Amino acid sequence: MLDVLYFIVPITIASAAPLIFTAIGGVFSERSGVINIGLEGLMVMGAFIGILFNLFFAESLGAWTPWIALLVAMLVSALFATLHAVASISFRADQVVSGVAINMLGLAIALFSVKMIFGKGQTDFIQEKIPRFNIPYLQDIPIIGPMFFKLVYGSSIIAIAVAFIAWFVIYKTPFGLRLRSVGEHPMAADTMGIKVTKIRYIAVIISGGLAGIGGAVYSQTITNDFGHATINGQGFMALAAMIFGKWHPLGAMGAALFFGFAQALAISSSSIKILADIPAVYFHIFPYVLTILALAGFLGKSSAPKSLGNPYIKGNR
Amino acid sequence: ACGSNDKDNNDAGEKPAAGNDTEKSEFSIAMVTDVGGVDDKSFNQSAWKGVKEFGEEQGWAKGTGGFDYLQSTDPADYTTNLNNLARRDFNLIFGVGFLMEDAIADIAAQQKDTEFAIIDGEVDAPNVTSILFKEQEGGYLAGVAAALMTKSDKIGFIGGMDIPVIERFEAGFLAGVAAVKPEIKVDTKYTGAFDKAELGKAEASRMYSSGVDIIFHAAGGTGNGVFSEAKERKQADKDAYVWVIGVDSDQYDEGKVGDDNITLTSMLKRVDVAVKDIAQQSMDGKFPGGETKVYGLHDNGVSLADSRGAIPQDVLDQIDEYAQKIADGEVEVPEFVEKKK
Amino acid sequence: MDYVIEMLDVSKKFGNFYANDRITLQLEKGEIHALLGENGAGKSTLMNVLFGLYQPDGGEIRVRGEKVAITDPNVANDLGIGMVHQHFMLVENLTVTENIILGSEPTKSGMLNIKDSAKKVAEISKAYGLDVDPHAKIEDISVGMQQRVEILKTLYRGADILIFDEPTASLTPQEIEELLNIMRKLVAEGKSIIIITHKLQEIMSVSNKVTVIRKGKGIGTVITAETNPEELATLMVGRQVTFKTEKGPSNPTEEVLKVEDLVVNDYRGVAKLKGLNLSVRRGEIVGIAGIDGNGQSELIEAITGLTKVKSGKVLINSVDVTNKKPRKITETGIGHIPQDRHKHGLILDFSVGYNAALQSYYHEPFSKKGIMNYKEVNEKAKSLIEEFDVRTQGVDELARALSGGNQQKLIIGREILRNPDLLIAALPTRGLDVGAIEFIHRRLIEQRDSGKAVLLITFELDEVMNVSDRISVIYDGTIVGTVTPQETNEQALGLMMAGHSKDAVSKEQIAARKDGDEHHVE
Amino acid sequence: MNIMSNKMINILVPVISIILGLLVGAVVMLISDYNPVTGYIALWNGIFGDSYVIGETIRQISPYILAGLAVAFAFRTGLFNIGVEGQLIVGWFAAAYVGMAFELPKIIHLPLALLAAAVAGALWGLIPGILKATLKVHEVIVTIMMNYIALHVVNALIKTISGGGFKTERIHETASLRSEFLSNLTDYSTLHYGIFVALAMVVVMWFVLEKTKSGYELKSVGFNENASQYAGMNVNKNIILAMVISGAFAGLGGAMEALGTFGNMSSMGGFTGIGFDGIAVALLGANTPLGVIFGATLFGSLKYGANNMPNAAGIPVEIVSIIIALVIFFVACGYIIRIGLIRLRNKKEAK
Ligand SMILES: Nc1ncnc2c1ncn2[C@@H]1O[C@H](COP(=O)(O)OP(=O)(O)OP(=O)(O)O)[C@@H](O)[C@H]1O
Ligand SMILES: Nc1ncnc2c1ncn2[C@@H]1O[C@H](COP(=O)(O)OP(=O)(O)OP(=O)(O)O)[C@@H](O)[C@H]1O
Ligand SMILES: [Mg+2]
Ligand SMILES: [Mg+2]
Repeated sequence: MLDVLYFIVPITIASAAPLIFTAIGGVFSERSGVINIGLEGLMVMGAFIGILFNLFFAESLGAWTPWIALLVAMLVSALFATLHAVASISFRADQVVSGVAINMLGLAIALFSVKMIFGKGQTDFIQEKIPRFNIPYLQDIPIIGPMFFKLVYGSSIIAIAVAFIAWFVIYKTPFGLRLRSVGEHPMAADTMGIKVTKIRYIAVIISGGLAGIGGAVYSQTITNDFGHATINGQGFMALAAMIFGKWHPLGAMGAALFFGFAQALAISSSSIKILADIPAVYFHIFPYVLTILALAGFLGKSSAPKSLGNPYIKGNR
Repeated sequence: ACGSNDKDNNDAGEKPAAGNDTEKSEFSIAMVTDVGGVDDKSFNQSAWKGVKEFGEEQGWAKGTGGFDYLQSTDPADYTTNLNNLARRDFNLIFGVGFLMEDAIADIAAQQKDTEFAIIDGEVDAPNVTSILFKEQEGGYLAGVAAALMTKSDKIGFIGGMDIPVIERFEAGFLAGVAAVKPEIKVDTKYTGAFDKAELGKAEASRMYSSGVDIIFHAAGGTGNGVFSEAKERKQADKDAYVWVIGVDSDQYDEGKVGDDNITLTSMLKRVDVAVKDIAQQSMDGKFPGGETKVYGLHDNGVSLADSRGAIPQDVLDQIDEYAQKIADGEVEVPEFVEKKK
Repeated sequence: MDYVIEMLDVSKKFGNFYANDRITLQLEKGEIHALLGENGAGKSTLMNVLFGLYQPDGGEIRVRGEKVAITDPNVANDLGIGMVHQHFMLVENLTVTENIILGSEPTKSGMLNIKDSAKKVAEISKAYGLDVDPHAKIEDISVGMQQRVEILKTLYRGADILIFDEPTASLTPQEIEELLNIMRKLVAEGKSIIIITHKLQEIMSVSNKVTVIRKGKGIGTVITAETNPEELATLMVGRQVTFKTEKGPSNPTEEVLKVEDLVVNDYRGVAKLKGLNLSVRRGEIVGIAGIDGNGQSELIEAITGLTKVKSGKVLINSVDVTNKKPRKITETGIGHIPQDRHKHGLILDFSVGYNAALQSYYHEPFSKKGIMNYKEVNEKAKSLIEEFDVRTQGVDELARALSGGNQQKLIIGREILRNPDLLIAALPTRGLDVGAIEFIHRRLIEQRDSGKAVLLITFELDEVMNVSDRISVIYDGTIVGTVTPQETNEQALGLMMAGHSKDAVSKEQIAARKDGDEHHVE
Repeated sequence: MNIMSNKMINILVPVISIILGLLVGAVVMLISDYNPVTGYIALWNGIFGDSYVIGETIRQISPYILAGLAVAFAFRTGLFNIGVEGQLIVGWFAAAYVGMAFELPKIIHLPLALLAAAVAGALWGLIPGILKATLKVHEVIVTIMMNYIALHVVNALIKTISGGGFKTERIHETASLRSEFLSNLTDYSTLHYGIFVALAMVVVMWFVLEKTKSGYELKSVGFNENASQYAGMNVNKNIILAMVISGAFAGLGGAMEALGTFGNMSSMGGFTGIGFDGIAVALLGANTPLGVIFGATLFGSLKYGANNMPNAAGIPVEIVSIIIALVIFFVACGYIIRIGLIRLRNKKEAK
């Protein structure tokens, strides 16, 4: 039994990490009132840039490479998200369409660049991966140690830290207060002298940065190269995690962990002998069914920010 | 970069043409990829390798009248791409992948003067040759290698989607393992997808954690996760005994961990060999239309890649013995997995 | 003259339409200046210009003698101008304190300093007698308290010029009285106030001067002490307005609505109606007087089937409709003018024509076998527009584009034209100008005179006194007493609304009879 | 007379958006050393070049119309159906199954297969609809999950009914949308009658929304649940109905593939993408039935015509995807173009 947990817990955390980053990015954007269905495209960009940077700078940067690659991926995706910001905030584009365009554009640009740079459909494999390590002392704690502190990715720790930092920023700082007010009632915020447009830009750019990290974590821990299928659907899962988590950073983290858990549970239970006769398809759909059941269990409306999706037009009521 | 030197000769788009058609040959060949593209490190790439090498050997240029390919971005593109090439008067057109069966059947019926070949699929038409591979024979050798190399006597197989081609890999692999060590029960899992690396990784993690030391994957991009997991284990512990057996092409590069490599070997599926073979026959006027050609060990259609020292020579010798038995017809490798109850 | 604000010949255009056409308004230090005009006259627009939400298309603004350009609310804040908006500018899921400090948040090492802020909020609220709970969420507090939060927001920023845009529209009489006192206190402290309101008695009681605008143009400024409500109304509307709606004696016949021992719980399971009894007969208007939150909403929702009844009975024309589907109940003969016209009364994104059919679209001739006949729908809507004087571009205009008064007329027309036996009118005149109010009151009385029953729910004492034939006072989920307007007065009602029983009140009344004579509305 | 009437602006906005997208695409091509003129000629020829490609373009548009209708219909009733993809997949399977499993006269078989697709899609929409209506579960998450479930379940079903294979048998001729006539007309393209089904559904959506009592209710609930409840409508029923109808449109989109383009269904390695593209199609068309035709035409033509760019101009498909994305992006930004046009008009009028 414990063995199962020793397997499930680390897998859960590791596979949740990219979703946590991205979903929290989504929380920032949507809390400011801007729908971000483009998370997928932003992740693609991050995954691509992470690998690209890693491949080119591994020689000179050594073990630091994956970490700096995360930063670079963050910057590039943040820049890319600016496109979504301009369209949906300044140009009042339909935020969903703009997001769909971001998804298409992200993948197209990344794949085109791969073709141009590598002359083939996917990149080479990186050698400097995000490392896994044992946390001294903590790993020796019985039961908990092997579950949480053995062979952990640094990126997983950062993901969890980011969730708490995001919670802190959104609920404990002036910026967070403004962010929330802008997403709920932008006109009220405006009358209080808050620059609605500025806050929304910042939020969307943050969402790009975090989704970029999410993508780069994924590509640098799981695939180790970048190709057309590296990111396929994780952005949408992150979107689901964000909604499941009720637009709350810790909720989003919880939901991402839940997805990872459901997946790990399916994998581990499929190897249990008595379940061996059950057709594989049941295990394949298990995580998704479990999610739906869990949602149905969490009664109550999810509370989307009230102005989500509405461009703010000064003086309109 | 590439392709910008097109001297386009679009005559009202009637027959869109590309490339410099200076040296038009009598015979020309082309192929349509499935959605993977010609650099998918898998059968598309291998098929294109065959087409290209064949064309270059004849001194042709890429483009109409020589050799060329079209990439499909969507299964709905198959027929149009095939039709497109047929209308550009290629003599022999390859369709790559079982998903193209129906499209080839349709177009072959329309374009009766063009010869077609379907890779990995079967189409019954007088102007179509079907090319199949005995993946089970390659899988068998992989199984032999795994069984000979395992220290824990625990071996894993990770498949992508649960479809007949992959089942042939599995069936052969199981048979190969059983031939060496019948007591080993291979841990077999299908992830249900070719593009979910995180599933491959999680599945591999579970297997390695349970003591498995060699995993054969036939799971495309999902397999990336298998490599990733193995490499991390190797990185964390240089002495860890973990291996992956690659599939389709030589996946040695995927296995690099610093100075080590966790790729034990790869099971090669030599689509290029088959493509060249059929192209030659067609050019010689001996196109085996209406026939199904099955390429196995014997025809060099499947084989194991160079293990670059990962497998010691004495083991390689033993593998060769098994290979010989298959080639001699002494061993018949099953195509299907015996239904587990 | 020492003007703190001078708006000189200010104009504001929307497209080609002048919402403000060279309006002048001058505010003295320490004065309460009322701004009066019909719905859509341009009052809010003018104030939004002053607050920097709109940019004027002409004229100039001086603040304390200096010419200024108020390019956004920040500038207004810096100039010491604060505004309490017609539709509250509060973020519902934030706390009182958070709403107040928003935009100029005090921090402690980068973190919001909620503790000190709350303390400061508490201090200011105490200083001005503005009772609020600094830690409550806006969505959980009453409208009156939200109003006070709005005021605190301006005071917190040190505003000494305060704009109130229709602050009393949704307050109870008690809250209004409180608010007017607060205003008096504020000017006593040296602040200056502009107030927009449609209630002339408020203007008379609290303001020093009144500026009247009509259809975007300034009509003039008068000194309150030198005018009277009739003159103001005439200035504003451009014709005579009668205040006390003429109505003959009622002639009630059989009972249409009977409510017996009604118990309704809210979603938390707390009882909101605790065994309420009520009866309305044909040919009478029964007014429900009471302070907001004593069960009025639940009563209406229970009658109309929008909420579940725990126990008790609702009978309409002797048919038991308890816990029946809303449509079933409507069909039994109820018309309902809902309290919140945007939330319940209209589909704002539907056209006027579509909205006119909201309660009857499923009937012939508007639809037949599942197919709509929009020609009929629009024909009907046209006659409604005609009959109820709904000012609109036409049946295809979106309901959203109508002013509040006209939206209300549309709803009332829709409900009355269905010819219901019982018309429930909840706060039917909220936010409307006197002209519109007069119109609506007349309609309610017409209904009564044609033998229908009317149930009027209102927070306005003079409305309930003027229009009702009987008044039932609701308090804490029950009816504490039913009186006729003739046998009571506003003080007595006020006491009953605070929970005193009818008998207790009439004893007090005898003592208070002497000054009762003086009390006569306007 | 106006120099530019509002109507003209309404037409100009998307046109300019498309031109802008193509212009930026041209810049991208120039930067990457391709000839944009050649590229666009190839694109044009790939869409309109001859009757064959026109046939194929129209064929490609059909499922986009249906996917677009599905998304648009849900949007009009206040729901965001990201699950069109999954509904389309189950519709595809249902049509393919009915098409192969029964032997019936065409007049019964084809409608039955279409109906099966619609019903399957509708059922797939029913689940998120019920969860939304009864338990307030957010439809976006449920539909995303339902997409994955559809993919795996359908793959498993294909394996089962094909006896361990990877594709269903070909449908019988009696269930096929394929048309000798249309095919001959377009030089043996795979154009099939599906486009008429799609257009019929456009009319159906228009009719349902604009002409029926249900449409009135659906729109009403989409705009304001509270007022709809006040008006005696059954809000929950309408939410479920909306998802069901939306799903039925999506399911029919799958039937286009099953009965027209492919004639069967193969195991799917991943999503078709049509459902996700349907989101863009719907919103480009402002969620109106006619708009969906515009969106689908734009999307379908670019997507299909793009295939000719590598073929005829040697330009990699990825560039084409970039261009498509840019066009969508600019169409989405139509507002700013509109403002620009109005400014321009006012300036001219001033003179
Ligand atoms: N954002 C806007 N766009 C277009 N027209 C507007 C806008 N805001 C106000 N108007 C128009 O300006 C006129 C004045 O509106 P305003 O809100 O100032 O009226 P008001 O006097 O405050 O009315 P009320 O007493 O109902 O609050 C209205 O007729 C309205 O049509
Ligand atoms: N989106 C809009 N577009 C055009 N005009 C608008 C819009 N919103 C409001 N208006 C105009 O603004 C004016 C005032 O609207 P508002 O809703 O404030 O009416 P009101 O009478 O002030 O309502 P209330 O009774 O709530 O005080 C209306 O005359 C209306 O024509
Ligand atoms: Mg106003
Ligand atoms: Mg008003």
